[in-house]
Amino acid sequence: MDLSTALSRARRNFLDDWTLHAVAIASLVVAFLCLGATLFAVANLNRIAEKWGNTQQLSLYLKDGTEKADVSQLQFVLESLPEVAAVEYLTPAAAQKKFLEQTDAESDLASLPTEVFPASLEIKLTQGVPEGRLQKIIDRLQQLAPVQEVESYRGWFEHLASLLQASRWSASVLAALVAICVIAVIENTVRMAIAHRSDEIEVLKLCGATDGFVRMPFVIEGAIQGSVAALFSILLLLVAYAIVSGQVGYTFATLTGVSLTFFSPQIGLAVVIGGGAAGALGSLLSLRRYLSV
Amino acid sequence: MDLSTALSRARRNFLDDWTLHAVAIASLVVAFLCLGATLFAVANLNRIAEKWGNTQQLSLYLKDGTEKADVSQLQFVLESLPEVAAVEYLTPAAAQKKFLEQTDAESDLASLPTEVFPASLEIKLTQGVPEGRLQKIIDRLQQLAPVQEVESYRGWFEHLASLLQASRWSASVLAALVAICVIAVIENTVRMAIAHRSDEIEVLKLCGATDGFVRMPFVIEGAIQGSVAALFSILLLLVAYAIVSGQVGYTFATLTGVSLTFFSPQIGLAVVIGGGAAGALGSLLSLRRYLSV
Amino acid sequence: MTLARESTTRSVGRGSTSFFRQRERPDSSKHAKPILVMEEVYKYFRRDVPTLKNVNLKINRGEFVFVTGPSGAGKSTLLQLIYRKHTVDSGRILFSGRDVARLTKSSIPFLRRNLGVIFQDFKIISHWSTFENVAVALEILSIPKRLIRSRVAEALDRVGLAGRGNEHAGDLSGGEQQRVAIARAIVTEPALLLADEPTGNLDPGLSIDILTLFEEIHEAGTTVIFATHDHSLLQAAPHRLVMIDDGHVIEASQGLRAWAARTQSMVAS
Amino acid sequence: MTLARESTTRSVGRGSTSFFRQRERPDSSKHAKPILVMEEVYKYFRRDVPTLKNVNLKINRGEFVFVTGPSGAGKSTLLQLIYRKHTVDSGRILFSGRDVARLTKSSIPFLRRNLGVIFQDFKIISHWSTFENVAVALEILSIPKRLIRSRVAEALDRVGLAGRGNEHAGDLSGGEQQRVAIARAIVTEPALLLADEPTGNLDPGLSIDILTLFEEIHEAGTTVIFATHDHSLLQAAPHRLVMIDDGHVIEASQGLRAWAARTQSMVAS
Ligand SMILES: Nc1ncnc2c1ncn2[C@@H]1O[C@H](COP(=O)(O)OP(=O)(O)OP(=O)(O)O)[C@@H](O)[C@H]1O
Ligand SMILES: Nc1ncnc2c1ncn2[C@@H]1O[C@H](COP(=O)(O)OP(=O)(O)OP(=O)(O)O)[C@@H](O)[C@H]1O
Ligand SMILES: [Mg+2]
Ligand SMILES: [Mg+2]
Repeated sequence: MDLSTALSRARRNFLDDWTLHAVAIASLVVAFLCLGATLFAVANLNRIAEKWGNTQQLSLYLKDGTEKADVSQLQFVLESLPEVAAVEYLTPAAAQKKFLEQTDAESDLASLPTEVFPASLEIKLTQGVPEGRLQKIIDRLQQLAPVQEVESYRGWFEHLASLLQASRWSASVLAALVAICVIAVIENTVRMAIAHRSDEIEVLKLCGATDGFVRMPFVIEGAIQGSVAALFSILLLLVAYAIVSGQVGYTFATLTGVSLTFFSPQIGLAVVIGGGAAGALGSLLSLRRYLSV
Repeated sequence: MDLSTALSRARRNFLDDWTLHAVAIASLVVAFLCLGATLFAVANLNRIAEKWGNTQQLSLYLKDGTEKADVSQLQFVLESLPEVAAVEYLTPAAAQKKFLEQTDAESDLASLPTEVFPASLEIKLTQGVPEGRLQKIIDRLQQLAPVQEVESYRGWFEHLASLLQASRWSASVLAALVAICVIAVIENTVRMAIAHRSDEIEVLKLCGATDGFVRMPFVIEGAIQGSVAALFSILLLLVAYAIVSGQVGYTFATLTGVSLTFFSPQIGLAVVIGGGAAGALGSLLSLRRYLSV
Repeated sequence: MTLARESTTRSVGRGSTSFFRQRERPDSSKHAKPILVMEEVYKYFRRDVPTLKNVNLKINRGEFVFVTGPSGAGKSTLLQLIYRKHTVDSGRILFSGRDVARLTKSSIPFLRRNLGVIFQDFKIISHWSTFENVAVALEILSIPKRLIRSRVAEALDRVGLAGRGNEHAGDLSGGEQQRVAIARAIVTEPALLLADEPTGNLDPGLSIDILTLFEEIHEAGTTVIFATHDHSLLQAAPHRLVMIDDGHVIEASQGLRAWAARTQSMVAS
Repeated sequence: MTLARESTTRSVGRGSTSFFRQRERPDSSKHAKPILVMEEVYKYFRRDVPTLKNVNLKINRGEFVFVTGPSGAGKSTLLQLIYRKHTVDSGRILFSGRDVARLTKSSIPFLRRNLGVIFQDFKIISHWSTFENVAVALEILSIPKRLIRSRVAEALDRVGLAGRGNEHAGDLSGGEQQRVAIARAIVTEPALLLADEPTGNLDPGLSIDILTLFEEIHEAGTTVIFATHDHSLLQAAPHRLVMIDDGHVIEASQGLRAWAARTQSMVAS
């Protein structure tokens, strides 16, 4: 069974009913667009999660009149804890500035006196500190002399984390669904092609063609369809991204603090290769199920 | 051409190659799932937009020591403007309370003296005030004696509005895409069915069957496939909604202030009927293109 | 020829059992006229060489006509022009006085409902049962299920396949499939029966049986055009004979026996 | 019978031009043995009635055997058992000494490469050209394109379709399609040629030509099994005759002429 014969037969089959293949590729492009869009969303969600996950933090509000030496000592102790990534000392003036930045309103609050903002230690935690451990640290810190209050932002982070988790979860479900869909479409297309050329297949078999000879062109067709559709849909996504990214990307960046990015070329290549593999696989499954003479 | 013959022939065709129809319905279910999810997203985005659109507002910060009578008069004048939906007077105490609620942190800011919060008039605008008109109103208000400053939150609203606009825009593009996809899938399926039973069609034609006689079963099949797929995908979405809504719905509600809702039964019915119509249409298109003896 | 003439006369009294025939041809005065007229018919499949040249043929209601000629002569093409699978390139074909070539696309089905065609390649649906293959011709006419059942059973009986209605048509032998095709053509009791090589897959005994069946149907008033290579059939039944040779249609009723005998002896040599 | 014996002897010197035949059967001592042996073969399509009963048949390398019998007798079934479209229900079929029924699925193709089969329903791909339909048999054997072209042209020439390779097979007449099927079967120069009603759509003159072609191929050493209804062919060529009747296979070489004459006279009456 030589490849050149198989290729030329695949080419002939393709030309014979190119509309079938065109429609199949179109369906696959839709499926891959879903997959691509999902990957895109997941990639950006991951970036958000990473960024926001990194900024998991505690604020340690200090009692008025705490001495500079006490603060330094406290900072040193905190920095030696394994869960702590960084500690920043915020003077009342700095706190006021940051507060005004965050409220983003040029309101009368600008006239608040600096003294109403307490000095604080902003503690960035390492990623993945377990809940119980965090609570313990907070309890311990609360008992320190210069500490007036510990702010852990936990309510907010729990909300955010659950939303991200749900998004990532539904994204991977969707990705799996799309993969199944691709295999199903290819399988169906090949099934159609088999039904369409059942007379040819019968003649081939009756003339002494081996199973490999009969199957090879279908597998080649499936692989080509899968990879062409994947490639095409990535290009479409890129175009759509280029068109939309300006406006949406800005809004996205200002809302999340993370700039929108397309997934990496490696992932794109993986999608194309995966598309070809899924095509060949769908083809083989279909042949196994529907091709018997 | 009587319907009962057509129905029984459609039934026979369906049983003859039910796998083809099953696969077609499966593809359609995927397509309708996309459509349903999109409708779901659009419905909820609309609710957010409505709610947030309704809360488009101005804050009129008053100079310290403005008399109660001046405030009342100002409030009366403002309420008579056609662009204004409601005006609320916020005393410094109320402003402080609201501020603390919004910052959502039990921080030291609670100890801010009430005086630092200026009294204000919170103006809710009607929906759809044009940009130019809004600017004029703001300029006019700025010149009034008791007004210290006008806060229009425009930067924030522009971001939000552009995000919503982009979402709605891409959602409707997706919906159109899905509709095309449904017609394409049905068309393709019918084309396959035609190719599959081209010998039967030839015999029918040669025995004197009218076009209607030949076509009717295909149209019925297309309509049934389309509506069954639509119905099935809505049921699937409902199940998914029931499973997910608890956790995600809570996060969504806390983030947006709008509770997650499923689209209305009317829209569901419209999708099913539309699915049937798209099926019949796809079928007819396919027949017109591929059925000729 | 004498036989054929006789049956033309006899055909006056036929058709009273078939509501279809009555519905389709209520005008009883028509049967005096020829059922099929071909005037200067040309058919080109290749630009320069016509497959049929200047064919003039008149077939009367109730006639039985053999069409013969070598492979590739144009016998099937002649029949295909009548049932509008192809259209003539020039000339005209009148069926019951109407020009077949000028029928609109939507009235072709009604032409075909007056014809029973046995195709050279059978055109049997192999994944249907024998019964379904025959019944389809009646379903098209919206005949009630009950009636379909009895008429299909009768037609299968006539071609020697009684009681085999439930068999998968694809599993039948070549000759059996051919007989299913015959049953489908005769079950509607058409006005004109076009048989393209209907005995090519049948043994001599069965061929004669089928020929006899066609003669019975013909006796009942149906016009039959019978394309065949089988010279023993031509010898067995003394009907009008039309030969297609090099695109020309030649009436061969006179020299029939001599010609057939010549071919026969040639074959036996 | 005498003729057949002679050609068996003559077949010693054949095959030197076909690399395929050489590759597949390098053992030259084999040709002394029978090429096909059927021993107590039964085939049931329906539970109670066997289509073939206790068939015992031995065909020597280089023989020419006619198979005949009424429609539905089991002629096609007999051939189908040989090329493993069906398997026997009991008994065994030895092709070149190997049991066909016990071939694994993956070695069936190699059995079929030694056979040339002309199917009763042609099995021509109507959307391929005539050339492609014939060439496919060689493509399967991975023969170089150049060689394919010349061998297909030669085969088409032998069946009287020279220069018509580019025509759409679906547009050919019934007889022309049948000849394409014949060309496809003979183009591989198989060891055994199974012809199922290969002249059903051909006129008497062409039938004789095709029979002559088969006899030529037979002269060159190929074993031929020729199933037919056409009694004039049986008369024209005095080969071994096997009849299938009621499932039984009967050697009819002795009474052939008498029987054929009887049928002929019956048909002519
Ligand atoms: N649709 C077509 N397109 C092109 N050529 C055609 C078409 N149909 C028939 N022909 C050619 O016209 C000629 C006559 O064909 P036709 O089928 O009428 O022959 P026939 O007399 O029925 O032969 P046979 O006895 O072999 O069936 C043949 O050479 C055939 O190739
Ligand atoms: N695959 C099958 N399934 C069931 N029955 C079959 C199958 N193939 C053949 N038969 C039956 O077996 C009998 C013999 O068929 P076969 O095709 O061998 O006949 P034949 O001698 O070739 O007849 P013909 O001359 O009509 O071609 C027939 O009655 C047929 O219906
Ligand atoms: Mg013909
Ligand atoms: Mg047979």
